[in-house]
Amino acid sequence: MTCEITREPIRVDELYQKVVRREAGAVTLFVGTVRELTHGKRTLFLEYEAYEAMALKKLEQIAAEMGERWPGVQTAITHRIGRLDISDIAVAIAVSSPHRPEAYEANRYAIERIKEIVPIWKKEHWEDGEEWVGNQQGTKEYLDGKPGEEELDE
Amino acid sequence: MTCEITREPIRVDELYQKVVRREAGAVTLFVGTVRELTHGKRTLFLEYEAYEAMALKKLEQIAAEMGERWPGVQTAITHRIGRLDISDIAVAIAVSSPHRPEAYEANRYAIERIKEIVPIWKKEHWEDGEEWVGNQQGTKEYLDGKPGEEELDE
Amino acid sequence: MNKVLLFAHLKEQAGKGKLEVNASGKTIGELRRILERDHELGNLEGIMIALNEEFAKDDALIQTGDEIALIPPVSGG
Amino acid sequence: MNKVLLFAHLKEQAGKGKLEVNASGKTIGELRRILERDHELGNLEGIMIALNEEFAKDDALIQTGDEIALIPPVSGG
Repeated sequence: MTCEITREPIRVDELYQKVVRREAGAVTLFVGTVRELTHGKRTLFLEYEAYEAMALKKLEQIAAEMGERWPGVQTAITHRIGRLDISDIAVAIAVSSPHRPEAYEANRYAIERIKEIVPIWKKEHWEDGEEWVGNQQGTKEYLDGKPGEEELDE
Repeated sequence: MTCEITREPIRVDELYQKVVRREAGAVTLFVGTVRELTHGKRTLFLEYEAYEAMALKKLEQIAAEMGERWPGVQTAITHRIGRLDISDIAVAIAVSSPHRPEAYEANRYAIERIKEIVPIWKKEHWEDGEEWVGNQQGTKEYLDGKPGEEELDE
Repeated sequence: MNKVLLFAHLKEQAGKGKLEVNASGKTIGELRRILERDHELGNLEGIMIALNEEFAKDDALIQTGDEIALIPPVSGG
Repeated sequence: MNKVLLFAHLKEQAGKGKLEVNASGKTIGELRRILERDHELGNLEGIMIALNEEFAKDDALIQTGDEIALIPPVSGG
């Protein structure tokens, strides 16, 4: 399966194996992990929730968009949900392509898109509280567009 | 060890483990594999040779340059030498950082730099011959500079 | 009847993950106003609505059995 | 004496991975011309020269025991 929502730990090597092939000369992986400090505040753990059926559809849509924009790339995306501790992998994106520029660009596109259109939410748990996090600019539909440059900094 | 020249198969997960840490929210990996077709010609296998001591120094230099340009990133680079078959991993670069833009940018910088200053050579073996491959524009020293944009397409 | 799925803070606010609403024949925009008026969900500005697992515009028409979901700003990745 | 290491096609051309040359007191540029004249290495234009594992300019001075290497255009990665 190209895309997956899972409750189990994500294994980087498994994603890699999904996309490597004889035609590929480059594979890029993005691994999003639970960071301990955000704006100086110490995270204890995160909780991810998904509208699973739709989230999976949206991940597959992103993979399809990538294939249109960068013909020749092959993509695998896995997002984990449930409780995640510091350094656990929340999301992993693997992209293979014959040459490296597309492998980098398509991979970056995937994570920006995930942060726009995939119905997954995270709840921060700190020592002194908890909160569901929303993105800064609201979920975007982008029926046909590409993500803007404004959100390259989370 | 941050950087390594090896004759053994490269394991993606091992590179990942070298850079993941509590302060990181993003890890990028670049994996360069042996592609079967280049300009329509079928590669049987590749042979990589290195000036090992200097190659290792240059990899460490690249990791240091990255730390200066993107404070907060942590880097691991492994390059394999010897005989490599199709889909074998020739080079793997792992970069971790608190946020994702640097993780992508620094990673890309690393591979461009490797192709400029690290004394490693590959020999293509085809059905009808073999040849040592040189880069198109000659090895660059770039004592203090950054790689140009012209070589973003190998 | 239609299922309206709730997630994240909306689910916690409502104390449940699902509402049952008769929205057949109504538009997404009309449903939004009904939900704001009759349910303890607060202001739904900034909340997108999905119809059968696809983002829907305010003028989309809801049919019997359609699955609806309220999508707060996402924060995956 | 100085070791001059050869790699890739230069190593194959010379049939060995190492030359012994007395280059003490000479510059890298002078050594380049000596190698072109006295050894079967062909034209060394485009070949960089490393001195003790660091790229060296043509005016760098070679001392006894320094390790020299001819660096053809690299093709790693």
